[in-house]
Amino acid sequence: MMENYDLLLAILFQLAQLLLVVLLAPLLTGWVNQCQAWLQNRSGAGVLQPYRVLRKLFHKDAVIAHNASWLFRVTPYIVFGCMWLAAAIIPIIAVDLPFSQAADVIALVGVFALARVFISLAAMDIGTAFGSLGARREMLVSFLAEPALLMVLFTASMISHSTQLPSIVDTLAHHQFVLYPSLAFAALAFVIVLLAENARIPVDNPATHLELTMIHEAMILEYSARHLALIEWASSLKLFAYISIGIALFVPHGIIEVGNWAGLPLAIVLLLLKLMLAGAGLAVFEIVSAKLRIFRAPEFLGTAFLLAVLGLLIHFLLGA
Amino acid sequence: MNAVGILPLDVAGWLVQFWIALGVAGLFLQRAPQLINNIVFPLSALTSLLLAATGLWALAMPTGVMVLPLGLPDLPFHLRLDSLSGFFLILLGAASLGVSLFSAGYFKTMAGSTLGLLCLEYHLFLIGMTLVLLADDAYMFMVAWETMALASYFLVTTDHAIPDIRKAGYLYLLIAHVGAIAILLSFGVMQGGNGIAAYTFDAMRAAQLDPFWSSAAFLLALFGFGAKAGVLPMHVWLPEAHPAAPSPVSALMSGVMLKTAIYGILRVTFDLLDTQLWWWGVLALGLGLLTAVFGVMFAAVQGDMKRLLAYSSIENIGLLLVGIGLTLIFHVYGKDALAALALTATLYHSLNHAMFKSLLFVGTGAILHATGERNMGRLGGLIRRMPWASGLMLVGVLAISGLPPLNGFVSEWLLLQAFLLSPGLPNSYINMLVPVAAAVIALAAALAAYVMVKFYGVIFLGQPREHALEHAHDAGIWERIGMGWLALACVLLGLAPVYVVGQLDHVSQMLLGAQLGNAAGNWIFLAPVDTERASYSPLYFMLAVLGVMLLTSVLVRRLYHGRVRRSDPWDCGFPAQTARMQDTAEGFGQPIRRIFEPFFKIERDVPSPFDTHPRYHGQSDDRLWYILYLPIKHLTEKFSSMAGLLQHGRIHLYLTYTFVTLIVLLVFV
Amino acid sequence: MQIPYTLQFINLLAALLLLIAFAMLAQRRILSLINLFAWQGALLALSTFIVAYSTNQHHLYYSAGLTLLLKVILLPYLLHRLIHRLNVRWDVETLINIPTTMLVGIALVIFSFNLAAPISQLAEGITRGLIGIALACVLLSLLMMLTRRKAVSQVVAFLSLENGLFFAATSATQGMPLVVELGIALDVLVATFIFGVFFFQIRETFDSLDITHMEKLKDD
Amino acid sequence: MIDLQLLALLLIPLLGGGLLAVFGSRKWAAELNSLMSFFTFAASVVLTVRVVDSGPQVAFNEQFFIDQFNVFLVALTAFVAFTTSLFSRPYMRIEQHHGKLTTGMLHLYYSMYQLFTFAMLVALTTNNMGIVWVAMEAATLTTVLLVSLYRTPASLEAAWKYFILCGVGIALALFGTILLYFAAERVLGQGGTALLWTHLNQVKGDLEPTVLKLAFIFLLVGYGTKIGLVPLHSWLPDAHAEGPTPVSAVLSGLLLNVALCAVVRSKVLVDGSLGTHFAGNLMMGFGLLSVLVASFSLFRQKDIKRMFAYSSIEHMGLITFAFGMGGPVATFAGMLHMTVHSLTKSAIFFAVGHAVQKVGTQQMDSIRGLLQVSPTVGWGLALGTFAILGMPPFGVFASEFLIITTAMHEYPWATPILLVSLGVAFAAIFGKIQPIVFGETTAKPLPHSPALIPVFAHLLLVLMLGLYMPPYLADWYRQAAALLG
Repeated sequence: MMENYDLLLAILFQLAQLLLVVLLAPLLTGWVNQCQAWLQNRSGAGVLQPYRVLRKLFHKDAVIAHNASWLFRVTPYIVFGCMWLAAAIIPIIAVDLPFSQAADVIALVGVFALARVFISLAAMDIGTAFGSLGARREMLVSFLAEPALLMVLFTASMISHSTQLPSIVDTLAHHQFVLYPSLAFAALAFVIVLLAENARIPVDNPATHLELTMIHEAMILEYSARHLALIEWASSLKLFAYISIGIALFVPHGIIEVGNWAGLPLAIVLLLLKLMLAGAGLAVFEIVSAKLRIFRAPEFLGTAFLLAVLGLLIHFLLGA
Repeated sequence: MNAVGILPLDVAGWLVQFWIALGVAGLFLQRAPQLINNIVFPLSALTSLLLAATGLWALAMPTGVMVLPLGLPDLPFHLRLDSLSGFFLILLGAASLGVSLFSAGYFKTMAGSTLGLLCLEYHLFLIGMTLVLLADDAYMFMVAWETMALASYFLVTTDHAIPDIRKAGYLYLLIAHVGAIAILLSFGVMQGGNGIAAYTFDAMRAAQLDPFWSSAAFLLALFGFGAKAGVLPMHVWLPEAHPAAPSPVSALMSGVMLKTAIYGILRVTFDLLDTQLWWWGVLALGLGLLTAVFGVMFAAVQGDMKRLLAYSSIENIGLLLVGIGLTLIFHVYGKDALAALALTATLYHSLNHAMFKSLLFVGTGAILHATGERNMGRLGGLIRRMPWASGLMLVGVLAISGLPPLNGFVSEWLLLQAFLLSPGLPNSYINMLVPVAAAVIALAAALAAYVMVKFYGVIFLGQPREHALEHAHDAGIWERIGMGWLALACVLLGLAPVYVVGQLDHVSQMLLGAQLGNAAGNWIFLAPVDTERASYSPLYFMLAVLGVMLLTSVLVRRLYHGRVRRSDPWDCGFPAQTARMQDTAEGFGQPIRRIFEPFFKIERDVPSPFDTHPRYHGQSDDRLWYILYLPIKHLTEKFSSMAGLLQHGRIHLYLTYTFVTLIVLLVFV
Repeated sequence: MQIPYTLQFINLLAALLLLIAFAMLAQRRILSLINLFAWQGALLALSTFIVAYSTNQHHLYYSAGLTLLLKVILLPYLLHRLIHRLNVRWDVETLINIPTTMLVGIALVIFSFNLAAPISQLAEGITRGLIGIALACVLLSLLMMLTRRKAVSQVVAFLSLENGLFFAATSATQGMPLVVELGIALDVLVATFIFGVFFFQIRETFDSLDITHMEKLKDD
Repeated sequence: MIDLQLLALLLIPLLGGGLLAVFGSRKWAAELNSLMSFFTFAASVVLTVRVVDSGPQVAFNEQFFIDQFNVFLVALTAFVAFTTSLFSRPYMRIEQHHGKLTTGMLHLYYSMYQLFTFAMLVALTTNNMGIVWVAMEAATLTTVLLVSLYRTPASLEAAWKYFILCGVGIALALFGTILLYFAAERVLGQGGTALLWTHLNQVKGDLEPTVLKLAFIFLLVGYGTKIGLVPLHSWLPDAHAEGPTPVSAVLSGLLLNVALCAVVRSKVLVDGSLGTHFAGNLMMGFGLLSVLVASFSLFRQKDIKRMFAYSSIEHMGLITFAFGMGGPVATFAGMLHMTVHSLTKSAIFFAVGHAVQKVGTQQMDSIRGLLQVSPTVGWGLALGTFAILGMPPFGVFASEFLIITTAMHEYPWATPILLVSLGVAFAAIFGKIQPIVFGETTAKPLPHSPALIPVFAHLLLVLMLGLYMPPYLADWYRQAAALLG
């Protein structure tokens, strides 16, 4: 009876988080853009702008190239589904979510990879010069970013002797406070990976459609209306997911167990605070740094990879 | 022993005999090729199925042994079917089932005489591989091993009219033979006692070798089997032979034959040798990492789809070798639970690779039939002409890219888990090595995804690069069935890891005396060590993804009218775009070539800006060929020219030889 | 004790045999080469006869007669006719010049004596030390074979080699069993005939008997 | 009884030689040739059964001696001689058709063929070391005529070299025999018995070691020339390349074995007398050298028959090495290898013969695409090549496996040399044969249908020996091996 109640509660929490992330994600994107606008002292379109964009896109008629195949059409749903799921299994408010049993950090990376492969394939489907160019660049960036991310996660899971995000967070947040030098390296690497994977400056620029530089935008050139909407939504979900991974790994404090009603409000407030800070930080970083040439990007990500491995090695060296 | 008194080994024997019958039948049915296609190959596929079942049955059964009245007078053929052989029998049967079904349709167009021979060689190849798995003494092993090599050689050189194919066949059989010599030597080192009877595997198991000699045996075996598996630096034959062979044959070679080499390494290292040393593991690990990265790197820059797959096979062999190395390290340091984990990952991955690599190779066969083109630079847009093939290939591509919830991901997951659990080894250097190795594995996996996106995207997506592709036809019914089975196997292996791991426990029990087990205790969650550490449930995972997708699409359909308008793609203001302006295979590989420049021997001729008919040509060669193989060739030629000086044509000289020989002997004796 | 005359005589013959071998080694004219060969045969027959007499073994008489017939009369006659028909008189320049050949020859003699020394210790009766001489003759003829250019002189050398063997067979070891001797004789005869056939064939194909023409077959 | 059987064995070929000397130029000479060879084979089978069942035998007041060892060679010789005669029938017809041979030459060929068989059988069965010599010389003389059959400059040169070198070699062997006799007569006394192997074998302990050492050196150098041991091998490639193909087949298939048999006989005596492994070591040394040099020489060959001649040198070296090692397993392996090598090599020469007739040249660069023009010959050559290269499941691999594994156990230092040589030989021969078998060609079919029964009969036997050895055969070989020790 009791554990059934717990399970029910857990599932409730899981569903709550599903809903929360999918609704909150565009807001985060909006917030980042708004911060940038402020920093460039423009007035900005307001934090709700992404919602408006999505609404507009959903109401339009879809235009699809003549030779688009089924792959092209299902991709947005797959990508959206994957990102939603990824964002949903990262403990941001409460730890033991039932679904994170089914997919640990490696699976998480797998989810991202799945979405990436599909969107790259879809980009190549039409056969325009841009699509395949974007796909190639995307895969190029990712084949360096993905292992780096994996290494970052490994550092954490080495510390907590687990690849389950909940247990990682549990170890880092709820046991006695320890300073992990290895995590410092990991954090640095993670930031770079985050920038690269979410098509932010200096690797890519979400705001440009300049052929020579764009990566992510080049892939989705052929999408319109609801498909585009889903993809945009998915990318803001992705940003949300990455930031919450960062939170879970590096500042997990304040995340509660399921059923701890007393801590819940505080946890939510803390989460929002963290998100706002992270978004602002991202905005600042993007403002102050310049876009890299595309062939500098591998070196940039290479450093991330090396940093992550270094972190892991340091963990072995110092045992922390 | 079961009630009927029939053992798996007997059944395997019958199936082999049936295969022989089928092969000979093929030889005699040359007049009626359609019979070969529609009866012999399907029957052979059925046999494969039964063989796989037998292997599954044998996993749980006690080891069966048999001595045939064949072979050498004092060394008759010994057969043995234990869990290890059983597992690889499953692999062989499951893969060849799909390939044989595919072949039933694939060879339709082939001339009767050629087809008859090919049928015979094909079955001899299967038999050879089966007997390699069943052999229990050195002589039979060598006979089966070389029969396998010889049969596959003749299969590779089916289109021997083409000089390149002859060259490939030569290289292949030569390296295979050198490897076989090394294997023979390693058996010789392991022989128990003297006399020819010392060459049964049992005698070798009983033999007590000191570390030096057992290391010698291990190194020789690693070299010999590595030559067959395509481990660096003996890999050069692989990218030549695989494209040369007919696609079903490439599928068998890459999917199954390479695994027999893995089987050999496991058999020698864990079964025949009684002691292992820690540095063997480190060696295997390092070699495996090199091979993996090398393979995937070269796969990324290939323009020929079968060469690309061949290099990706090299990569996967590298991963398997890494797994073996890890197993060795754990086993030597007495962490047998972890060793079991690594071994399970290795076996699992070899099974997966057998499935998806066979699928992809037969897929290339279907493409070859539809278009007659192997060069990816002339393909494209086939997804619209060949819905079946492209759909089934997509499964293979996702699987080999290691994406959840398919099978490739499971074995990678297990392997990475093994790495994550490795700390706490007494040797700090190895402890340092482990994270680096894990990083390299992750890198290779990510690159593999890159390669596969290139593979699938360039071949199936985009616009057709040639007009001929406009009327490419889809795979026939037999081909579809064959590919369908392989794809299904990829999905099932991905969704039911718990069951598979449970079966693999028999093998690790036999080799290491330890099992992996499943901490989660239920069939949904795969949790190697304990649920707190790590758990994975592909079933839930897939349900969740599908659920979310359905939910989304339903919502979208509900809330918004979903009209779709077709129109031209956006040409960014340049209306004269043609299909040739798409990204080519070379173009897709270019960043990789740029990043790993030092590893390639690149020849490029770039047209001058004023060239009216500009043609770009770029080729990335294997440096090892120039560093390693050519010198050996030159050395041999040098020696042979020295030997040639003896035969001078002058009879006086010859008489002088006699004279001098006589005098020398008289003086010195 | 005082050595029996027969033995002294045989030793003398042996010495002469060796001498003739040297002479053949030095000889340039083919005709006189053949004559020397005939002389060698004669000495051989004589020594065989003496051995037969001293050890009175009858089959040795036969072999003595055979030798006389074959090596003194038949073969020289055949060879004479051959070179008359083929008119090859001279074997002018040898491959190695004569003095060097002689030096090498002497070295060979010393060598073979030393080699045979332990054996001759064993030999009792009349055969002491003859093995060494026989071996020397064999090696000298071998040396001669590999210094001559013309086919004919090579064949003569070959035949004198067989003489050396015969000497060893009869004098050193009191004669081989008759059947063997007969067989050997037959072979030698046939061989000579075949040689003869060859000479003609060789000459008509290469229009010369100079075997340095026959160096086409080689690994290149 | 045994006398009769032996008499039959020896007289049939002699008679055949006589008959063919008379009727050699008739139309049915070829058939007669095959017939006589068949009778010889039948007689050898009878003799074999007799000997294998009731042990070693002596005949004609001990002048002849047959034990399991030489009766095995007798059977092998008779069989291969028979199949070769079958092969030579169409082959020679085609040669005649191509105008390479006149009827007179064929006349000579057939009669010499029988006499050659006779000489070999005598050399094998005789008990008298002197007669062995005589028979070897006779075999040489007959084959010299056979090698020079075409009367082309090349064939003359080859025959001349063969004649001179083997003549000298044989002469040296005679000196060795004399020394043997010299040592023996001091134990066995004057007269006939002192050269009889059986007697020598009984008293080998008392024979004078120093003399026997010398004797063996001469015998080895002498008969070794005929075996084709490096560096005495120089005549062999020429003779094989320039003679008619059936002759090449019997030369490398049989004559080399016979010479080796003589060496092995004397080895038994010498090592028995010395009590050391002196002779064995010498044989092993020569064997290894031959294997090594021959396998490297293979690379440079352009003439196909020449190449396979070198491969014969290589295998003879291997066999010599095996007999040199001694011991039951190695000797067994040596005999097995003799068998499979004779069968395979002659089969290869048959196939090569027809291939060469198709294109009219022995230059490998100009022979292409056999599978296309005549699949049977092509497959014969391909399978034969793989067999001779020691590819399982053919019998050559079985014997090589036994030899190498024994060497690993007894003389580990020798194995690398052997294996390197085998690898090199594989690379060389395989690399040259592959384009010959595969690819396209413009060659025309032959006037007479090629004789392929011999080829595939041999290959089938070799295959069987690789997979399954009849117990009868195995026991027989074991007994023989036991005899040689």
